[in-house]
Amino acid sequence: MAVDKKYETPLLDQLESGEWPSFVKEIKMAAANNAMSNDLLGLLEQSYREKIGHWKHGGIVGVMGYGGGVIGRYTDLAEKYPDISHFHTMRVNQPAGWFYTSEALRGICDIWERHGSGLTNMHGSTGDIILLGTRTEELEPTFAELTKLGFDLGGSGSDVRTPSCCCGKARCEWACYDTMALTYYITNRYQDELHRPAFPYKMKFKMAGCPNDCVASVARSDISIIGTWRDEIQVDMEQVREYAKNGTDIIHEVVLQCPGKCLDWDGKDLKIDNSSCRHCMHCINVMPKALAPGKDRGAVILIGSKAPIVEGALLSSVIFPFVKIEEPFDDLEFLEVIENMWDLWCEEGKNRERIGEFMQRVGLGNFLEEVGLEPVPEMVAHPRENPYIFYEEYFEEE
Amino acid sequence: MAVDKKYETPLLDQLESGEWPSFVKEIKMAAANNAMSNDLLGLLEQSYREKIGHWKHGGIVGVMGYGGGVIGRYTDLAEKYPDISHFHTMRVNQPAGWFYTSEALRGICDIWERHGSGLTNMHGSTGDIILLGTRTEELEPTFAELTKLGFDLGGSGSDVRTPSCCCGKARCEWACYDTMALTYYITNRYQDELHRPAFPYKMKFKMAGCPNDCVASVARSDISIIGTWRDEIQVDMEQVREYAKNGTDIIHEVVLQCPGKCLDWDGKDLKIDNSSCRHCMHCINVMPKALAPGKDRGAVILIGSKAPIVEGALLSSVIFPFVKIEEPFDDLEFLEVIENMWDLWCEEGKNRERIGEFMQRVGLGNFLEEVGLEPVPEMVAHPRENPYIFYEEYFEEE
Amino acid sequence: MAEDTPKRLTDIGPPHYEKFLPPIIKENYGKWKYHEIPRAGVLVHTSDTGAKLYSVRAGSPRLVSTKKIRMFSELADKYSEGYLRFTSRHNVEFLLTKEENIEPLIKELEAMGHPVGGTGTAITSIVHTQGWVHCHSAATDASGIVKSVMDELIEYFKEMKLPGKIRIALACCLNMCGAVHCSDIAILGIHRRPPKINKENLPKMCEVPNVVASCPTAAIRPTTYEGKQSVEILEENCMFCANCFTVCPALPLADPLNDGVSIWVGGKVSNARHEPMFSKLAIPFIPNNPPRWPEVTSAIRNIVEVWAANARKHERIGEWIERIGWPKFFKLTGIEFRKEHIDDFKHAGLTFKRSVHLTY
Amino acid sequence: MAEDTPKRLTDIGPPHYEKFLPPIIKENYGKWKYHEIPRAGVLVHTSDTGAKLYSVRAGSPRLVSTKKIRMFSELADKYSEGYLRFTSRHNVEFLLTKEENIEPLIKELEAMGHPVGGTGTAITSIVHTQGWVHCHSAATDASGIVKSVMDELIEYFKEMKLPGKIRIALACCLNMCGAVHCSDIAILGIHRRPPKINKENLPKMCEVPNVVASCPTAAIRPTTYEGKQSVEILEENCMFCANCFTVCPALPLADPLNDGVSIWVGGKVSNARHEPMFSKLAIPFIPNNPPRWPEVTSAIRNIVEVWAANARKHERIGEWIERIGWPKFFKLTGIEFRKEHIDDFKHAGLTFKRSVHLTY
Ligand code: SRM
Ligand code: SRM
Ligand code: SRM
Ligand code: SRM
Ligand code: SF4
Ligand code: SF4
Ligand code: SF4
Ligand code: SF4
Ligand code: SF4
Ligand code: SF4
Ligand code: SF4
Ligand code: SF4
Repeated sequence: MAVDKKYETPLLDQLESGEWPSFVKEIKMAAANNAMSNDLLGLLEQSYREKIGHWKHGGIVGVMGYGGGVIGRYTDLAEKYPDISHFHTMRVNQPAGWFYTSEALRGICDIWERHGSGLTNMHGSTGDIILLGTRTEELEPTFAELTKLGFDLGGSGSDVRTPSCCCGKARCEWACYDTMALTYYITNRYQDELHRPAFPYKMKFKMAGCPNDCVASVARSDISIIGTWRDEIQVDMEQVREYAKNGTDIIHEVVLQCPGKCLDWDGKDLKIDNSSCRHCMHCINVMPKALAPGKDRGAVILIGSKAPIVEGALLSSVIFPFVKIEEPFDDLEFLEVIENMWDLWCEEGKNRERIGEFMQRVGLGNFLEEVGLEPVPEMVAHPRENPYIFYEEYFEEE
Repeated sequence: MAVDKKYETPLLDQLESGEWPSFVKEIKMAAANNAMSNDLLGLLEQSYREKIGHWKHGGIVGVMGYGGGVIGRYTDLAEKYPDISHFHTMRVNQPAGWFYTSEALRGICDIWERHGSGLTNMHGSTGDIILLGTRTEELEPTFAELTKLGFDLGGSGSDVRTPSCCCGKARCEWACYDTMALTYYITNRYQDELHRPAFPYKMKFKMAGCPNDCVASVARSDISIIGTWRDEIQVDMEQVREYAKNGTDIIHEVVLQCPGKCLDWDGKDLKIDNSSCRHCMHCINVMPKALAPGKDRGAVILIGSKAPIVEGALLSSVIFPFVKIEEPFDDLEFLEVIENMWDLWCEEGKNRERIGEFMQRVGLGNFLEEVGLEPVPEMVAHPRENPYIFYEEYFEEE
Repeated sequence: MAEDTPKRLTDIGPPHYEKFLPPIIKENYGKWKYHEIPRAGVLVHTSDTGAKLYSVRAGSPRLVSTKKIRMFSELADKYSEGYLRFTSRHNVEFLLTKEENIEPLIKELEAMGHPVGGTGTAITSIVHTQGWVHCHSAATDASGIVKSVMDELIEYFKEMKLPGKIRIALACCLNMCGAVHCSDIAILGIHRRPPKINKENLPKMCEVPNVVASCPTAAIRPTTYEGKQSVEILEENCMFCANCFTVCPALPLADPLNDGVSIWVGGKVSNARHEPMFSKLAIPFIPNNPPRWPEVTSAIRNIVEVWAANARKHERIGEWIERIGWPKFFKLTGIEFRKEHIDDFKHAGLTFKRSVHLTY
Repeated sequence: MAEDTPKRLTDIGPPHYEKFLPPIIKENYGKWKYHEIPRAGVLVHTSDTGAKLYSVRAGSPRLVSTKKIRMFSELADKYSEGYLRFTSRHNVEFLLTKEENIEPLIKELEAMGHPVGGTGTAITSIVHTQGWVHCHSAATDASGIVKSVMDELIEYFKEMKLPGKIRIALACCLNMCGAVHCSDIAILGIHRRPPKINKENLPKMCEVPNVVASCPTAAIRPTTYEGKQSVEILEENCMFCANCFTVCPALPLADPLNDGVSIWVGGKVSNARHEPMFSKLAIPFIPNNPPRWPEVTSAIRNIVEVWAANARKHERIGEWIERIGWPKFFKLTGIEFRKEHIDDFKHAGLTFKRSVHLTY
């Protein structure tokens, strides 16, 4: 259905030129047939003119039986832009690795053109397919059609958020474990936790196949699972010499940039002190034809990263220095430990306290004790510098 | 006067053997003629037996008109060891650089054998000559004799503490300013602040001639003055080659260890990117005959280092990235700024709050504003990582 | 149950990814041996079996209409047997088995307005968030700045001519949904005025204890207003984080005159060479200037180009600055160093320069 | 004033150092060109003028009697025209102009029980404090441990056979007068029990608000005892720092059964290569075992020797560990990693391992 109402958008129009693809064109494309998108265009132009947003805090809306997956949104200019008086987002759980067939995509488009704004984010920064903007009464029918197509909603609120991962073994030579298989497994194992918020705050998983961390898991997931190896870097010395011959300055580009200072190059052989290799990937990245991660592969499990609110941003920190990630995933011990952590966090965490903040508040040592993990030096960048030790052991007079 | 009383010291006696010089022998040497030292021996043996000290908090004792320079000390076993019922320490301000003539030393020995225990520390860890142990009534006569000999007391309590310095230009080729002259000057400029505690807490100065920091000033002085240069490292290339010839592995020992990554060595010439040199001294330390600090020399002024109590240990931090230290010292601008800091600290510092802690509490930015310094990037390791900015400027509706 | 009321499906989870993998990937899953990047936007992965997969990456605004998704789908049908994917930075990738399809696909993509590039040492898409398009919390727009910056930097997307990887991200408020805290260059929307208290609504909409607890600087105190529980704000303690607004809609901070963006530099996520690093403040404030935020785009071009001209190969912005020192960064970029740059939050003391490792 | 009541001198400051400088130093002040270390304990400084100064460095227990000072003075008269100095680490140095005096001086010093060494990559004297000899606050003795450790390590004082500089320090309580917080190896006296409250004396001797404020962990609360202001201590909040004892003598912590030392490693002060670093906890607790603290001496020998066997040239302990990683340090030294090693003070989170830069 064509849309009659037409807004002047002199400011937004300026964002149609230039070589980078234009989101304004996208909104206009949708607006041609969609009243919601058309009103969005008008509203956005007004925001550009006034330099202020026009959205209100969302109330709680969603689909029956779920507590997450929908972000409620209403404009504060509903009289002027009635078609976006509701403009809720549906978060649809993407397939692991963001692989699609054209057919599957068209299925989603069909649904969303019927029930929503015809606008999406491919993808949201957590990883979901974001269906951007619809009315409350459309949520349930959209959901029914999505599930029929084989898609389910993702997380929002204080639940497990939609796990995501790098393409891993599907398209990368460095994947040290099967990121997509694990992501699929974890997403299914925690369907209940994902759809029904019961935690003190959100809980994100991200799976990266190697230390390059192409999903930024160390920076933005409560549980970061990052592939690595613990034996020796695989070397094809002929290929190393090939790189040197073809212009790679191995001393300056590789040896001098190795953080473990474990490389040496005499013009013929690359010597690697694997025992102080930090598994940073740099030498492998520079010479992918010559070097590869070792054969004894697995992952490091880290927890706790998050954005700055309230205590300052955190990166995830190591709790398992190395685990094998092999089928059957049901036997993965670290997942049980994570579940213990959730129990503890649910019991003792404060409202809106992420697990990384919680762990810091109770102290890593105490936290480990509670969840039944032994402290190991891999968990710290370095031992304490201050002498403020809560000694728990002491002798008593006999 | 020979001492009759004799203690059995089977535990301490065990510390007379071994190649390292024995403090027990020193106490015994003194104890032969000195009743205080003799009682100290008995007391110390008891401490060794019981694994506990036997000293009480000192009350306030001192010489007339001074608030510092004496540490009062009493044993809790005064009946058993009456000669050390008082056992106060006098801190005597050492000559800059700890240079002495045998004559001067004998003068001090003469005084201390007459008035005290005959035991000293050469020196205390702040730098003073420590005259270890005497009675209250001996303080004034000792002081009179010391001043007659040309020596004065050092600091203690909440005052300027005895400044100290490395030997600098007297015996080191790397001194970038005259540490001993500056120390002498500062000690005299602040005689009043040194002898009459009027600060919230102690205030230590340490002067090091170059970034090697042979007096550990960066770790243990409220004001650390560390020599450096800002032009190019002086190079005698012939001598560099000489080192290489004599076995210095310039690539591994120097180039690879340069923190600024500013060196390169092709077997003939050492290339230095002085613009990213961090003035760490390493290359110069390894090849003292070949390299030397530049000619445009001066110092970095840092403030705030201290031991851990209460907020955790601090290293000093930069407040003047580079100042020239040239006579007349009366014109040194940074000393005026330090005096401003003292005023601010006296007004707003809490009791027992060192200036480093104070600066952190009020915020470096505010602190600079109050003392009239412009913020420069040299003052920080890096700009803030959190977005919690107290913006002070904003626009107002016209 | 009657035949025609279908069972309501829940908790089915996402579709299994295998359904969407092209045969070449299924066959070579876990067998990839190495990759090459013959030109910006094209990756060639070679398998142990000798098989070769050609991935063609095109830029996307992320905010895409279903129409555009249909257009992508058509291209996929034409050139890559219907298989395509999106990347973790929201680019679209077509998964080709035929080398000869690369060039025609690129032509069509570019004709559609989707430049091909973003691989290797090219600048790739800007991870970003909702802004004025959908979020109540935004201090700036997201898509508009991203479009403007990418237009400005387009040559670096289309060619791989930089010394190392560089990742730009944008978040429209301190919640940082764009996870900008670890980016080479981050654009962050900021407020500069304390919340305005909607006294009428606050008691109805918000739990006072939660509101008080939400403030990291203890700027919020409980009080009463017309007999009802309310809050007051100590303006001099507020650093405009909007956390109170997140828990209480009656405390909006948006202010057209004083909202804008800050620029941060030197973060990274990968473990390559240096451990992951947070971004650090470069430019404390640039006012919102829609539709094209020219001050922001030129500030970013400047940083990119100064880095490009001075960094060593593989050195990311943070590593480069660590080598040359922050004073040099400010000097080379001409950015003014101000009080705002100096940390005064929890670990502030640890950011002071506690050595004489200085450059002159 | 009568002739025989001398004017009381005050604020005269220290004697001018020039009075004590040997002529060769006065003449070459600021002109030194380079130095050499022909053997442990001997420094040769050569001036622009060609003059050469020979410094002979001997170990000292620091706690020296006036008799010993007189003996040093005699040696100075005999070999160095009466000139000598002490170093910032309490060694004594004789300042010779005659090369031929070096050997006889060394002989006499060694005969007196003062080994010569401590230069370059030798281990030099241990900076230390008062201990049971003079301080009320000590959790251990200072001089006794120092003597025992130096006896154990004497070969490393007399020869320069280590990979780099190594600085050992001792402090007998957390006040850290020995400034051990930045030492390659630090020995730190510690308590492990909370203060015992001397209820009778406390009201007389201490200001309750000061006492309460002194506690970094808020373990002290005001209370009353027999009608007078007093304090109580929440034992589980106390980490035994003794700061309360420093401000209040009625709160002693010393406990023969539970006092002892902890060992810290990896600090440094110089700017050479790495910026200054704090020492980090290696061994949380070793009980006091006078007179020779054998567990301490062997722990330190172990650390020194593991470092010596594994470090690269010039690499100090902290730099070496930074290269190989802490897990490797614990493995190589055989020291057990325990809960106590994990920081839980103010900046604890910053010490967690926030990357996958791990060695296996
Ligand atoms: C849609 C999305 C941004 C986008 O455009 O991609 C988003 C949008 C919102 N985020 Fe987010 N966050 C999104 C990914 C993130 C990320 C990145 C990530 O997940 O990798 C982060 C940083 C990582 C982290 O979790 O810390 C993030 C950190 C936050 C925070 C701060 C959380 C914290 O602990 O500091 C909030 C505030 C809150 O939770 O109340 C927040 C809150 C919000 C809310 C719900 C606003 C609010 O206060 O209620 C936003 C709804 C916007 C809207 O109107 O649609 N969002 N949010 C992302 C989710 C899409 C998806 O499901 O795929
Ligand atoms: C004598 C000396 C140790 C030694 O054997 O060398 C010493 C001895 C004492 N120091 Fe100290 N400090 C001595 C240098 C230091 C240093 C090192 C330095 O100055 O370079 C430090 C660390 C650096 C610093 O200032 O932070 C130091 C940090 C402390 C502290 C902790 C201060 C803090 O802010 O954390 C205290 C506690 C206090 O001030 O109440 C302290 C307190 C004490 C007291 C006065 C004990 C007390 O609580 O009242 C000790 C008297 C011992 C006695 O009975 O003689 N002493 N004290 C040093 C002074 C000798 C001299 O004048 O040359
Ligand atoms: C497709 C994608 C994964 C996915 O499942 O979607 C991916 C794919 C590859 N990454 Fe990545 N990375 C992808 C996001 C990332 C991210 C995440 C991010 O940017 O948010 C990172 C971390 C960035 C950071 O540190 O801030 C990332 C850090 C790397 C690195 C480390 C580079 C460095 O020097 O720090 C490499 C190694 C290299 O390129 O030499 C790498 C290498 C690769 C390789 C070469 C791996 C391979 O052999 O296939 C792939 C092609 C890279 C290229 O674009 O040149 N990838 N890569 C992501 C593409 C995003 C995009 O559209 O541009
Ligand atoms: C005499 C003394 C200064 C004084 O005025 O008393 C001194 C004198 C020299 N120091 Fe030092 N340093 C002295 C304490 C220090 C300290 C302070 C401390 O240990 O408490 C440091 C900082 C230690 C630290 O970082 O923890 C210190 C760090 C250095 C360094 C840096 C070494 C490094 O690699 O970190 C050098 C350079 C070198 O040796 O290569 C150095 C070099 C030198 C030179 C070679 C300078 C010169 O050209 O004359 C002198 C002979 C050193 C030697 O012993 O081999 N000096 N030196 C101090 C002797 C102490 C002693 O008796 O052992
Ligand atoms: S994280 Fe590693 S395995 Fe995954 S796509 Fe990136 S480089 Fe490949
Ligand atoms: S992976 Fe990194 S640390 Fe290991 S050898 Fe290669 S460059 Fe060095
Ligand atoms: S600090 Fe520098 S100038 Fe002073 S003695 Fe040490 S090396 Fe020489
Ligand atoms: S002084 Fe240090 S930073 Fe400068 S060139 Fe020498 S080794 Fe490098
Ligand atoms: S960053 Fe802030 S304004 Fe932007 S989408 Fe996230 S919550 Fe909303
Ligand atoms: S904006 Fe942040 S700092 Fe200001 S009152 Fe709200 S929560 Fe507190
Ligand atoms: S370290 Fe503690 S016990 Fe030792 S002298 Fe200093 S204050 Fe006294
Ligand atoms: S010893 Fe320290 S932690 Fe314990 S009560 Fe006293 S001041 Fe507090």
